[in-house]
Amino acid sequence: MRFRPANLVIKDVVRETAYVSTIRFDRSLDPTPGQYIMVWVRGVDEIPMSFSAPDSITVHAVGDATRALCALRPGESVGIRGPFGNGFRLTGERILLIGGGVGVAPLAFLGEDVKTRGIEVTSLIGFRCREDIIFLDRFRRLGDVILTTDDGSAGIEGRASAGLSEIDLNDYDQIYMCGPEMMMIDIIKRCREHASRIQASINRYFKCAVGICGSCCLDPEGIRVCVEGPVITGDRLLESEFGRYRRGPSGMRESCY
Amino acid sequence: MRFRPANLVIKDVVRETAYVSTIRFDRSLDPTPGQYIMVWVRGVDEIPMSFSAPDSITVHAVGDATRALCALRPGESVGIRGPFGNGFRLTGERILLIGGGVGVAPLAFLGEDVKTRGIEVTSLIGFRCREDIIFLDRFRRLGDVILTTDDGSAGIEGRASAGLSEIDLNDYDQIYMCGPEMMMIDIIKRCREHASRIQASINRYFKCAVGICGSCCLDPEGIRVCVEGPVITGDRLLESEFGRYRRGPSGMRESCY
Amino acid sequence: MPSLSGDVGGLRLENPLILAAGILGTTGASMRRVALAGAGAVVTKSIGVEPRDGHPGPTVVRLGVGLINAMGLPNPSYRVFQEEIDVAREGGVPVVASIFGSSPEEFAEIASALDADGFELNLSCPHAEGYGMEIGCDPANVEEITRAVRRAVSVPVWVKLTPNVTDIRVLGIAAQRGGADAVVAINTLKAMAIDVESGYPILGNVIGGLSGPAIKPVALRCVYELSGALEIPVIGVGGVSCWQDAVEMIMAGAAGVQIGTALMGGLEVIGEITNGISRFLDRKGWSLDDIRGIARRRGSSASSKEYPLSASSTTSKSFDEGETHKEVL
Amino acid sequence: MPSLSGDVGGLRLENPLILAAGILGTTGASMRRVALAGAGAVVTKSIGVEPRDGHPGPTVVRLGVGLINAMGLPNPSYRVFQEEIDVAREGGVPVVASIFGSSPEEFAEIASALDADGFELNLSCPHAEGYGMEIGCDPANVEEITRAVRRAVSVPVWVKLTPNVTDIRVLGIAAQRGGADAVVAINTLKAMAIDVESGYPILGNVIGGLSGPAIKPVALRCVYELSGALEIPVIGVGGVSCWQDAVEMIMAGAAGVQIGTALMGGLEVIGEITNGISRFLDRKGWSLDDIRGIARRRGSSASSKEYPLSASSTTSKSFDEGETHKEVL
Ligand SMILES: Cc1cc2nc3c(=O)[nH]c(=O)nc-3n(C[C@H](O)[C@H](O)[C@H](O)COP(=O)(O)OP(=O)(O)OC[C@H]3O[C@@H](n4cnc5c(N)ncnc54)[C@H](O)[C@@H]3O)c2cc1C
Ligand SMILES: Cc1cc2nc3c(=O)[nH]c(=O)nc-3n(C[C@H](O)[C@H](O)[C@H](O)COP(=O)(O)OP(=O)(O)OC[C@H]3O[C@@H](n4cnc5c(N)ncnc54)[C@H](O)[C@@H]3O)c2cc1C
Ligand SMILES: Cc1cc2nc3c(=O)[nH]c(=O)nc-3n(C[C@H](O)[C@H](O)[C@H](O)COP(=O)(O)O)c2cc1C
Ligand SMILES: Cc1cc2nc3c(=O)[nH]c(=O)nc-3n(C[C@H](O)[C@H](O)[C@H](O)COP(=O)(O)O)c2cc1C
Ligand code: FES
Ligand code: FES
Repeated sequence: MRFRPANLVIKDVVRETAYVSTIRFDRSLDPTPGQYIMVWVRGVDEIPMSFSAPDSITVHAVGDATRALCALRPGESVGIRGPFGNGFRLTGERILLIGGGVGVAPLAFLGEDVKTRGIEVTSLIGFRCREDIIFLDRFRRLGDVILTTDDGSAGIEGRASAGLSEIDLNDYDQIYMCGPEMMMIDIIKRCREHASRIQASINRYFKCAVGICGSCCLDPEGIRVCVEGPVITGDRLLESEFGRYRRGPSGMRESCY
Repeated sequence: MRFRPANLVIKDVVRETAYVSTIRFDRSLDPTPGQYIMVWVRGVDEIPMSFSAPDSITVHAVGDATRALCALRPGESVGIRGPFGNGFRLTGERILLIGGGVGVAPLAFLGEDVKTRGIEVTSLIGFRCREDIIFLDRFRRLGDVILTTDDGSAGIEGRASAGLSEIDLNDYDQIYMCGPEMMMIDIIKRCREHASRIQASINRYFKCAVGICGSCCLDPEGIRVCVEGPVITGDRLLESEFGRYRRGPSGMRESCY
Repeated sequence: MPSLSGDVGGLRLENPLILAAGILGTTGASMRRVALAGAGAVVTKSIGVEPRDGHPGPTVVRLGVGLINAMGLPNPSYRVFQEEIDVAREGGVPVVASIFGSSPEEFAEIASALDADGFELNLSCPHAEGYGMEIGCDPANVEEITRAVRRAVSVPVWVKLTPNVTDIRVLGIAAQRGGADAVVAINTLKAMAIDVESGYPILGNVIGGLSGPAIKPVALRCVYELSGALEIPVIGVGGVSCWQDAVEMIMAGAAGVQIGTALMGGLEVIGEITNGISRFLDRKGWSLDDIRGIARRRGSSASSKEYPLSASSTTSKSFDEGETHKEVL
Repeated sequence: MPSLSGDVGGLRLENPLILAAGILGTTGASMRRVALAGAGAVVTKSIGVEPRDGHPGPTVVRLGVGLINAMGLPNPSYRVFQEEIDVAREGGVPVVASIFGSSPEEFAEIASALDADGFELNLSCPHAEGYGMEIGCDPANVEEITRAVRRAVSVPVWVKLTPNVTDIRVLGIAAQRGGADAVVAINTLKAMAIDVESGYPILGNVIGGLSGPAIKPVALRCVYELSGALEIPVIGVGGVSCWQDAVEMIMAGAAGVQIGTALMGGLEVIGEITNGISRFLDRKGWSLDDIRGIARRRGSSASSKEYPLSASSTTSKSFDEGETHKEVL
């Protein structure tokens, strides 16, 4: 078993939007969709990133590490630990993907992965505006797509939840979700009766990523999201802190966004 | 792999002579004949001992540790590391065993082991006197036995080498030997032409038994007897310190006996 | 099954296995979960005066022989931590608050403000400037800080010592003089790892603390030395990952045993260890008191070259070979 | 293939990999064999004034993470050891005599009497009363002993330091002040193991020294600290078992790398490591000088949060996954 950070060379960096880039490595890490890696941007920090494909991550530049990551060029390298986490559990014949913002990345990977097994995929994806849209082609290739933008500059106007009216959730064996916490909890609450069929990839503050430091634990069960997640079912999320608060790097409670 | 001393419970202790006892453990360690274990007599010392059977050692009480070992009773236990070492390499259809004193112990085990494979075994075993004889029955069950005693109180009078005249070494594919160093070197020198067909189990001062401390190294090649031995071929011994000197616990050269 | 309950450093525990500081100890819920998984007590993450985010990542390096961490004492400060302790207490076992500060006053301030079943003074973290071992290497500091907390609270006070010194007994004696109810040994060993592909030290903080199987032989030696030198109990910690490790610690003289890095393998290890200890005592017909410190009694006969005591009158068959010491993570 | 030759602590070596003291160093023949297997230099078993048989057995405990030994400095005394050095020299590489004593006079007596290519002063063995770390923990002793030997001989003098102290740099500075040509770090960590079946400490001497993979993270930290504090070279030792370990040591600042416990796996490891270093340098287009101490240069950028330097412009395909760090014995 490999323990230390592996050196991964960047093959190409595709600018998806002004703030989002896809970084493709020169080899696949053979992840399950929904799994993540800890990406060490040397000299800066180490941060969790979901796979957007077996050999890529899609990064929203929001701070030091993500900015440094997006600034790397082909031929440069990062250290990675992982793949870690449970990933999405595949079940059923017809599935729905609900994503928001850069959260659509692991869903695109999931959709492409299950498509090869003949599963029927519908996607509901939301962005802030037309300029923020990523991976629309990837989702279209998978099946029906419902697109929303907060400002109505493309697709249905409103949050992703605005697209829910276009579909009947009973049609889907399983619902996979990734996006901003408030978006996800909002949808889970709206369709409580389907909560046990929802698998959501969530964010918490990860430090060790090996289930030992306690940084990522979810109240009130103390779920270690870094190893028992990041994919958690909707019913467990409903009974948790999710959507109410989260913890920052110090362990201090913060509001979620 | 097991690293620490294993706890071995003593099943019975058979007094073979006034100074020699066979200690049988309650389970076999699955050794190859010629291999040895480090026997930790707790509170005293840890010493190397060849197997006299898959589940036993035969101990000549010569000092603190061997005396303490012989004084243990059934139900008591020792710590053991091993089996270690190369053991005898089986080759040929007809073999000769040449043993002296407690050195006959690993040969009895070897003989019984090869006998099950239909190999023809002849034994030449020497003791100081009738009272010191051990395992005569075990060797008789294997095939022809030539017995010598230094004082002539049983068998041929003289050292084991005195029995050599009774046999033609050319009859044997391989010659296995264990006993006092001077006896062994004497025989190897007498039959130089057979030296490459001789496998002798030799003693050196073992401390670590894992090939690292350097205590057991044989000049001039620096053979680590604890891991590359204790069985060494006659031709290599002829070119070595064997029979000329050995080293004590400090590494100081001593005469051999 | 023999009882594993008893007094450990002034606390009555159902079993001697205790969650180590800084392991799954950030939230009350996660400590409660560890308690429900079978720990005899839990120790919180080390809590200080002000909130700290900790060092930049990577904060851990996993090795085959253990883990190096440089978390950097992240904590939300004692001002918001009482609620976590209260939730942790729902686990039904004593909750010991690990605390750190840069002076006796800071330590006393935190201890006075928190309601916990005991306090563990972190005088041993090897990677936080101005805290932990930086002050805990000096016996005068250890004594003074212990005394300050001892005066401030009425619950048991444990002092966690660093092994990164020439003679850990000197620190133990200082803690005892300051009025500690127990010492806890050991915190991590100062260590580092380098990424050969890039030449970068892996940890964001460059230097961190080594834990896990690698340090158990050192921890055991410290527990043995301390328990021979002190009158107060010693709580052993460092690399315990199977019941044999815990038994070794107790045989070296430990009153209790903490577990940290091994929880990386899941919380089940807690039950495995406590069950393992029970089965071992059962097989041997021994009690915890029989084996506590036995190594010193045996060890002294080694040098006097007496005849060995019989190790056991049971057959080795009952010793399942599958139960050999698990030496590696 | 890039050259691995260079000056290490005052000796010109064909490669920086050196046999550690006390490993296969009792007889000249065995050291010659190690030299012929590819070591750049060999260090002898530590030699004293009088013959010593060493401690009763067991003298080693093998663990999954390393080895604990308490040999007890067995040696035949310097009076009979010259012949071994002479035989060892037939291996064609420098032979460094490791020596120990209880006073500057004893050290100087032994060094003056032996003809070797260098001397390594054992001020660090953790399990011999009156010798090794018992005197080597005190910087005043280290300086005085180093000076005494420095005056007595004209060949390079290396001082081997113990990690069982609060700050190893203090000892390094003392050695440097005493006139050492290099320091060697580290000797083993004080440790023990207990047999749970019987309660006996396993080692005949109860306490011994931990070596092997378990201590490499600590050794690396010591080398890093020393090379940042000293002007004289640092020779790294402790747990090196694969080429990556050796490269890590050099990146931490080591001028040379010693190898001990890993030889338990056979002498072939010497060639594997030197070849591995060569292939690595080749792939990266780097020299030994390029990578020596690189971790400090990289590490300082970490705290200043600068943008990262590119780690490498080669593809990771050339990094054979089979060549991952071997963390365990
Ligand atoms: C399982 C998981 C998968 C993720 N996948 C993606 C992805 O595919 N694409 C993407 O762009 N982002 C992803 N993120 C979020 C990403 O990790 C953060 O945006 C990143 O860590 C920010 O770091 P920074 O230094 O750029 O910003 P900072 O300025 O340091 O932080 C910005 C915010 O990011 C969050 N954050 C920072 N560090 C961490 C951390 N170590 N763990 C969790 N959150 C952190 C905090 O909430 C912080 O407020 C994922 C997070 C998790 C937990
Ligand atoms: C591979 C090997 C297999 C052996 N097999 C047997 C056997 O089957 N039966 C048997 O009776 N003896 C055997 N011996 C010899 C046995 O190990 C010694 O007799 C024993 O170690 C003596 O220990 P003591 O404490 O009783 O005596 P001591 O008084 O300590 O020593 C007596 C003599 O035994 C030798 N000796 C002591 N310790 C060691 C040691 N650690 N390694 C090697 N030699 C040592 C020394 O030459 C010493 O002079 C074997 C030795 C070796 C190396
Ligand atoms: C990730 C991590 C965080 C730690 N945090 C703390 C801490 O906050 N306070 C403390 O006293 N010790 C802390 N420690 C040290 C442990 O409590 C323990 O002393 C050490 O890890 C050795 O035990 P182990 O080998 O069982 O992990 C931490 C250890 C690790 C691995
Ligand atoms: C069996 C053994 C014997 C040793 N003897 C000595 C010695 O005589 N003098 C010395 O300075 N160091 C001695 N050491 C320490 C080693 O030289 C080295 O510093 C230590 O083992 C760490 O390196 P390693 O992990 O590569 O073994 C010995 C180590 C072992 C394992
Ligand atoms: S990030 Fe450390 S436990 Fe999850
Ligand atoms: S006994 Fe140590 S090398 Fe053979």
